[in-house]
Amino acid sequence: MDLATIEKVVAFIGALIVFSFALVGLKGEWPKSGLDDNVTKVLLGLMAFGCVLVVLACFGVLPHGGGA
Amino acid sequence: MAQRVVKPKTNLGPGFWPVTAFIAVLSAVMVYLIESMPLPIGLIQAGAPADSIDALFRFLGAVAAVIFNIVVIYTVYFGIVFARPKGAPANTIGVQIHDAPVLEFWWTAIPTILVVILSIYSVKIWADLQNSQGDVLTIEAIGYQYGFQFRYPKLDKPIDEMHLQLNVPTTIHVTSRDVIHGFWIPELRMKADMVPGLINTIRVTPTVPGTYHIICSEFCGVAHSTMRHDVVIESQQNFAKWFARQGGSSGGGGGGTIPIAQGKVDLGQKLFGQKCSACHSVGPFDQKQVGPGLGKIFNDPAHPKLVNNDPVTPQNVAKIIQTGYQGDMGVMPSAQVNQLSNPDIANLVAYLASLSKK
Amino acid sequence: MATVAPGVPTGPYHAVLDHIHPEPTSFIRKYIFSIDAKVIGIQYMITGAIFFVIAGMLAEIIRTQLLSPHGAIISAATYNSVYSMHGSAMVWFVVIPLLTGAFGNFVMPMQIGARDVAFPWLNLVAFWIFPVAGVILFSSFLIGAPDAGWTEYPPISLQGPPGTNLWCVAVFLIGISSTMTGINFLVTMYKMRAPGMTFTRMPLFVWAQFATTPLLFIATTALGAALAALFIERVFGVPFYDPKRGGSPVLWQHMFWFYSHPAVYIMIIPGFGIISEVLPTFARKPIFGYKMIAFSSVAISLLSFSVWAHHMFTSGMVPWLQLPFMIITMVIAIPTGVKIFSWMATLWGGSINWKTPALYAAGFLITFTYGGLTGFFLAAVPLDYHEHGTYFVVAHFHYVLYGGSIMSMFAGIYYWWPKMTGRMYNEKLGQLQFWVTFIAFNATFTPMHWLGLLGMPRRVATYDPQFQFWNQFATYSSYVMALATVLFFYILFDSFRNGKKAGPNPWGARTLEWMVSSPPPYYNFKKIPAVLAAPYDFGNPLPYLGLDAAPGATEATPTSVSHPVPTY
Amino acid sequence: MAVSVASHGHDAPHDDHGGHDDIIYNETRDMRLMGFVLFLVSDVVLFSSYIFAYIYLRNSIQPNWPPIVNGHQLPRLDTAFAAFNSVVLFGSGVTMHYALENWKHANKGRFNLFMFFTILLGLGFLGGQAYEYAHAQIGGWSGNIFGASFFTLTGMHGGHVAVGVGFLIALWIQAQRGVYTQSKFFGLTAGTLYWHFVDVIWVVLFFLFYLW
Repeated sequence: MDLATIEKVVAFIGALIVFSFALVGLKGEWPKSGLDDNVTKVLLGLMAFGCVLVVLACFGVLPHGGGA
Repeated sequence: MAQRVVKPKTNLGPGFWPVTAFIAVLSAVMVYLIESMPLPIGLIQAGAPADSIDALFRFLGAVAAVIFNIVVIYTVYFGIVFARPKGAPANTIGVQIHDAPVLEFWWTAIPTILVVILSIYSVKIWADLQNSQGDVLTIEAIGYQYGFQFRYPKLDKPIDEMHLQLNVPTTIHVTSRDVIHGFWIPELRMKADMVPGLINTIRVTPTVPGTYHIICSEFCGVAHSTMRHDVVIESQQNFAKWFARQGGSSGGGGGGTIPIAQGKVDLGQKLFGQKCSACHSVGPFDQKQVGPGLGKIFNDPAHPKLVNNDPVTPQNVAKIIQTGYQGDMGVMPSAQVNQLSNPDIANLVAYLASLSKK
Repeated sequence: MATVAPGVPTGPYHAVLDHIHPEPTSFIRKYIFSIDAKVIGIQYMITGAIFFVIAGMLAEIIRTQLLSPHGAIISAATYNSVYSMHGSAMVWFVVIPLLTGAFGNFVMPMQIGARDVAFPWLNLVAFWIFPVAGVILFSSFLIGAPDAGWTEYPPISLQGPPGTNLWCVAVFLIGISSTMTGINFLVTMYKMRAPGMTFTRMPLFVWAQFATTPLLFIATTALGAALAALFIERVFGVPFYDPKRGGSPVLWQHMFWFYSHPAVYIMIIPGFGIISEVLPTFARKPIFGYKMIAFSSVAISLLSFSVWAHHMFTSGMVPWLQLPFMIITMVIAIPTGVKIFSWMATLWGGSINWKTPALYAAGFLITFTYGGLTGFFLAAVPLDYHEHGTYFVVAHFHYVLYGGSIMSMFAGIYYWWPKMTGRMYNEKLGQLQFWVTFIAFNATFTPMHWLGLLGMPRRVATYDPQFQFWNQFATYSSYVMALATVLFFYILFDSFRNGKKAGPNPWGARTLEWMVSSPPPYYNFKKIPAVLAAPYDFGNPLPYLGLDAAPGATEATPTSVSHPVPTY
Repeated sequence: MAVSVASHGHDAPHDDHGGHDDIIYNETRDMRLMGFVLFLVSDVVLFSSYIFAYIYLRNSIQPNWPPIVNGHQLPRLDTAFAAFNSVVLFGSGVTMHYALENWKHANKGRFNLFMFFTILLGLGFLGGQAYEYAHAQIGGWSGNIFGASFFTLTGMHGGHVAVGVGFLIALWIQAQRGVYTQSKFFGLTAGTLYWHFVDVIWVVLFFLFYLW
């Protein structure tokens, strides 16, 4: 089990955790309506999306999707 | 701001309609003059596309003149008749009118219509330029600090003179060897920047014989101001004579022979990375970037011939690298532009051959 | 609490500005490192004036060189540095800081009934960056000033003299300053308007500043990125623009013009605002089509983000891409035309008091229209093939930058001078200065149109002898312009010596800055006034409540047939 | 009447608020918040410009990416490690969010805990990026356009992260020294927004350099 695999496994698990917590945080933010709250909603959402990207990367879906 | 519009009960002002009439007459006269004058005055039309571009120029000029008349004359007129009379108290006020929706609608709508017309006209002329005929004679113009060189088909060396043939649709591919230059022939109203690593194309059809100037229109260094060059537009016969002289002068050497046998694969690979890989992949033919992939060039059953329909031999590959290529595949600068020596070409051929063996 | 007049505003209200801080007493805190927007505005104005003089002298060197087709005075190399610095200084160190920093800081907070900008300290920093950057820019003359024009196209700018690095630094700094100003102003205008000053009650100068701010803090950052890349490529050899190393010269042009076209509107929209203040004041009637003028500023500002590539029609982009850029560029003519017609209609039916600011506003109307129309010629791609990079372009942008921006600045300075100093200027000399400037300006730049059309490229130190006559004509006219500018500074100086006291409102204007004494007190308003209507209804009582004194509140009955319209 | 209006402005809109100081705080907070968000917007433009440059240069030699330099094909970057490192950064973003939430609910202990992890993960990410730089075999910063765009963009982002870490440490110290109360903590809000912003920039960079 080489380094890359370990990294991917850790990244995958971490991504799941972070993703879920991000969603929970997002749910908490949702009712609020201040400028900072709205910005936070967008940013948390994008961060969750980042986690999705990580998962895709872990399964090697993406790097070959586009580019060389 | 719920403002009630107050319609002034005065007329539009003393002499408003005479002034308006004056504007109309003056504009009509100016439009007539502009349309009937060869604008820009003093600069001859040496061929297409100068004629259509000047037509657009006159049209825009006419429209602009009308608008300018309206703005200037009304401004001056209002300024005079509505100037505060001498001795009127300092706090006299004017007509308290805030807007006039109808008026505002029209002076938004009419310019909009004008813009639509003008852009349609411009787009039409633009399209003509794009589809204009070229390619009967195809020339490559290369800018450098501080001058121009030209590459004609069937001349294996770039030359320092530019001649154009009367009534022959000509395509000029311009590029540069060092910094950005401009390629501008005012008499043809045509210009393209000569950008290093980029090939811009203009198409012209000269119709008036004479000697004109190519002017560098992009700042290119200390001697930019002096970077100009003659271009001769001449008849079929004279062009043929001149062309023959050029061929003769550059015939003997012919750019020298290419030592294909001594080609080194590794050097070729290095060169390919520097000079070719920006446009050519090392994949199969269909892996196009700018040009086709060259990985299988020497044994590609799908493409038994080179893009210039020569048979695939090292010599022909070397030739196409040296002379460059212009045709339906696009444009490849010559070895001269790419600054490839004959040994370089040999190395590249060797490298391509090695690729095809894999 | 107590009974309140009908229509009494509810609106942004700011307790924090309601208790007055004591005015600083030390000279340093009062005049050097002041956080008072008015002082900072005047500091901007003085610094900008100094750079204006320097850059103007560079301009005269350029013109003098062109007296002879072979170059009259200096070598081509020096000449290239001179015009490059002239352009850079005029754009980044004169027009932009003066129109935003100077007029914005001095006028805008007062016009919205605020006591200062939102972030006074940020304002202080933003200003002090400006002279420092200016010194850096001009010190590049010591080590070889940049010579590739104010656009500094690579690859030539990569080979440029070492001063080009200083140029990058200086322009980068001034960009940071603009960004700070933009953010500061937007927050100020959005959050600190006096109670009752709804958006449709803002003076049009405020609207203009409002439309300018996004350009300041969005577009300018793109310029910063481009400059930083140029700098690291020059210094550390990091390939971005050098085609020999895989970079792209056209990339610079995209990044540069993505800023520099919006910058063109940074340099004119506040000018629109000044004109929209001056015309109603001197015509003694409401600005015509308030909403159209206000919204057209915003429309121009937004459109200006999507037209940058019209500077690159000959640079080699995908041909079809030229069309959208051409058409959007032409579309910008519509809101601009609406403004011009509205200003003309503002003159109509007025009781026009032809003081110097009004003259400059009218002059602006004419020269700017001319410049706008020639802009149309450049927008049309086929014509641009001929005109790009020629003196036609030079003529065009001097018509919009001098005939537009600088003329509006002259108007603004004459207009607000009494407010800044408390003294009047010499009206006769002022009008003389206008006429000389106006005529000499047109004489200088009109010939350049046909010089360009006939084949004279820009940025040349020597030229074809056939063009000598008109070049000399332009040069001599430019000398007259220079004299007019000298006269201008004499007028200001003279008004200090023996200008008579102006009083709070010499023009009988109605925006809030004229409701306080001249020069204004440290905190502008003892009480934050309440605003009941847009400011342009001459002949009505002033639409402000809570002002201790309201000078010029009463006006004679109108001589025109119309009668005052009550606005509340 | 004028007086009545001015004083009307004084208190009427604020009956529901606390004292004068609270009004002052809330209004300045709104201004500072708006200013800070606008600053972030212009920072987004800064990154976008370089991202545009990257895409532009990359498209100029498609599909040969990473480019061929001196005849040999540059390797792709280490996606596995980047994924790992990204999770570290995103994780710090989430912990920061919860730190702020706990502050709002006056849960000082949890706040400290989450702040600690946020800063730790932030530093971890920086370490990871250092490792990445040491191992990226793409010819260095000034070698070719790939190295140029990669090191410029990620370096700029790394700089933002470093600044952010310093920012957070400062905030933490301030919080310990009792500068912020449960109702007045704009500094923490700003820090959180900045930190989220840095994370989100990384989402884009991660995709552009490793997954595209």
